[in-house]
Amino acid sequence: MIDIIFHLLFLFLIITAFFMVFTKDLSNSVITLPLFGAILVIIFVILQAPGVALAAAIMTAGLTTAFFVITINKTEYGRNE
Amino acid sequence: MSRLNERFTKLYKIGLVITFAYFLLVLFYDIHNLGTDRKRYLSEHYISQGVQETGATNLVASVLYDYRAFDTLGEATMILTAATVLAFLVPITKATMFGTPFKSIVNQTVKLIIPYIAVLGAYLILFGHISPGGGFVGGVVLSIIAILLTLTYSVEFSEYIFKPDQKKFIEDIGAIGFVLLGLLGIFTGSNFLSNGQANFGTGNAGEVFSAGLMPFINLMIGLKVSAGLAIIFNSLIKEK
Amino acid sequence: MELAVWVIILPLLTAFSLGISKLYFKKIFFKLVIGSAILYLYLLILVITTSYPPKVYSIGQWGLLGINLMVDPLSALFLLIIALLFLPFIIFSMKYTKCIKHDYFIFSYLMVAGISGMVLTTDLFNLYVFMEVSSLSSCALSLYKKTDRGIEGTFKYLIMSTFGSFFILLATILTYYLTGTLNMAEISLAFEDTPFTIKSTIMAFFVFGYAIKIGLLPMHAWLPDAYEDSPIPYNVLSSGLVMKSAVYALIRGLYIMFGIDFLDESGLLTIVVFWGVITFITAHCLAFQQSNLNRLLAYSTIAQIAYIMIGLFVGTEAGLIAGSFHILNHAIMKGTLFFVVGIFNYSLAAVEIEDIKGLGYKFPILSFTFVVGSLAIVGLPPFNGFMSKWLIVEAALEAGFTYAAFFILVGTFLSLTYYLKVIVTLYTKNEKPLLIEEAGLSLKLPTIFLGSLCIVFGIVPSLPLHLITKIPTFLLDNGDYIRILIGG
Amino acid sequence: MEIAYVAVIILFCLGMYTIITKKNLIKIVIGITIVESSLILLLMLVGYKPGGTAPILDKRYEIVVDPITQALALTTIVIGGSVTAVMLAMVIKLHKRYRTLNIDEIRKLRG
Repeated sequence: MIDIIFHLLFLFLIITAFFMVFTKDLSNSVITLPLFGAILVIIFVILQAPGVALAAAIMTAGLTTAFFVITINKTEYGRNE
Repeated sequence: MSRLNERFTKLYKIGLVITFAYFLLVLFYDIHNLGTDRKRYLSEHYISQGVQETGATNLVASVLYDYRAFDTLGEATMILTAATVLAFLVPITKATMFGTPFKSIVNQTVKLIIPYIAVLGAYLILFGHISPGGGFVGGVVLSIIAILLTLTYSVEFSEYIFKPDQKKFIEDIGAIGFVLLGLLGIFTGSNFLSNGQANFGTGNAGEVFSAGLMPFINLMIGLKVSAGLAIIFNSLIKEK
Repeated sequence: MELAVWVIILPLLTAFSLGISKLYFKKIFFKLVIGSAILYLYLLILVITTSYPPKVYSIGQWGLLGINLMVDPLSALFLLIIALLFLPFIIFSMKYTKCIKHDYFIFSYLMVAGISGMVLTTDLFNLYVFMEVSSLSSCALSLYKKTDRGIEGTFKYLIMSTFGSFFILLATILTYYLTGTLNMAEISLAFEDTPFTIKSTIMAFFVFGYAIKIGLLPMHAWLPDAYEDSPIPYNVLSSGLVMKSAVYALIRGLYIMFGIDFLDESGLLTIVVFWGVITFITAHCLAFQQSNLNRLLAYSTIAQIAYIMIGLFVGTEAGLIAGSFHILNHAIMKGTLFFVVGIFNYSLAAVEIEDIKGLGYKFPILSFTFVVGSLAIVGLPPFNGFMSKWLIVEAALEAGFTYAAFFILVGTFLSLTYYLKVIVTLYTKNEKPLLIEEAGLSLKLPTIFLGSLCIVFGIVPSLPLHLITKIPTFLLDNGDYIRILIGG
Repeated sequence: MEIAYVAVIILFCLGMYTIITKKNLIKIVIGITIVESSLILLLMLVGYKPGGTAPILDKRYEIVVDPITQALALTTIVIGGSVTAVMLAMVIKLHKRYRTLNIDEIRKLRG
């Protein structure tokens, strides 16, 4: 049973990554980043790595997304051309 | 003409990436079925004698803060460099962030949540060598308090509560504290950053004050990372 | 031997205490910077002199379980370069940087700590961590002026160096997967029985990752942009140390982990020599069309590092000695050139070559140092550049790379042309009055010190050579390096 | 287990493709985050032993997962996080100066 979940998770991971790269709208790809991070965290938990799952949950899925949202806000907010 | 040129460079790059992907696939395939007799003596040693030598039940913390503490020193300077770069890049005239006036509900909940986040962060830092977590993760959790203040109230309010000078001071104190703890090993006669080998009283494995200097190193790194990431977040918000 | 750790801890402690002195003790800033620079110089000299029978210093007394530091003659050479370049850099940038000074010196001390960490460690992942520290702080320094072009060039520099670090990290993870350890000596022992294809692929990842950081041919576009609008004293350290630390990490990684016979057998030596030849030919041609002084010197750095790669990858003992000697000489020569350009920039904001027309008569000593530096870097007889270039040509001929030797001579004439272009504009008459801000002694002293070093090492090459001739003993046959590291 | 290595390869090459071909600055930084996550995933796979338990030895376990790769992964995550923060700060500065996020236009405006 765990193998099916494992394969589905990796499939979903790859789909999210492709979606993140090939969407036209920038905010779509930035919003998908925490989803990508969350799936990664689940995979780390299955691979028996709690410390890394915690760190990845906070750093890649949490803070880096906050930095991306700020950058998007500052660049699109100020776009006036 | 540039349309064709544009298409050609795009195809050339796609081809480059696909050949590299095939190349990696072959490499991983070779490595994977080669790996029957993988030599793992270093991790076997850490697993078998890790708890006795360093006194920390969380082997990841014992590797991070005792066996390979020098990596952690390098990594702590990484966060300090990133925080100093971002604090240095902030222009004099600060930019105001999206000024969505939150209702009082959000303000109240933030006021209620903050003590719990502080307790969680302190738990993660102090129990770093027993349960998963440790200096870095606990520090980031603690920095979420300053980030929540900046988001819900405003940068000025958050700067009023945690003054930038205080945050910078805590960060430098954390960094110097970490190096001084390392130097403690030298002063007591053994090498730099020596914790398990220099009989700092590893105590019995399960308790909080058990792995020699590790709780203090965790504390120092926690302070440093929390102040550093608060500085990073605030200067990114003030960035114009 | 425990001084080796202080070489890394002292700059870190100074950087952190500078951070605190910025807040509360503003008065002690000047004394702190100069005092720790001098203490650091003294410490480096101590470590270099006691470096010959290399001893191992294990961090945390864990022996082979933890991370070990080792001062090998090659790392002693790099510590010598740090010693020669860092104090002039500090004195020069005391006066040069007009705006905020605290952050500038925090970044420079962190960069030097990163580089000395890279140079001393024998652990693969620790090398990666300290390389990241030194590249992030050198990016911080390179965007210090916050000009538009500066930030754009630094952004490209950071993207390319992170891209290179990913390949190095991939190779480190795969070596750990194959060998189970991260200590270079144990890796080379455990690499004996890995099949040829896997070993050469991992070597290819290392070479590709470091080639991006060194700026070999296809990946050199980011280097001139990063040098264009960055503070000139940083360019001295960057071309003298940051690029060379990538060369050091490549040499240390390849010669120790894979061994010279595997490099030869896998044909890497001929590939890198050919790669170096193409790089310095294109670099010289591109340098010829430059009008900006910084970009011209940046292209010349790419070419000189290509010479170093040829020297180091010829594979013979003479080649290693020649390459290492050229590392030292290039650091000094490029240092003088950048310092003189820095003084011209400081006194009359000269950026293009036309701006320094006729300065030969207003700054007689400085222009003479510039001429000395450029003739040395071209490789004319009385100066140190000639000594090391001649040794490289000799080693290339001896090892059978005749085309490399021939192209080095062609390259010498190419570089002569564009340096002559600068010297000629320096000494052509210029009528219009120039408002000149007098450059103080603290700017002139480092330049003259490095310029005189050019001449001294040219006339008396045995001074640095007695340290450099010990280098191949630990690189060519990595046996005794491993014996010391494992035995230690 | 093989799909994990295949996923690492696909993510690594996808991130590399984004860095090379994409014109938007923020997409390039997203590509770097993808490559970095794939390397951390590779680190976890290298250290995984089937049937192993997490490296918290409060009781005796027979198979324990390799703690070294988890320590390296923690270091890589923090390094990647701080480098991404610096890159994004530069992206904001570049956008403010050149009013665009397209890397070709920036090169043209650079003069």
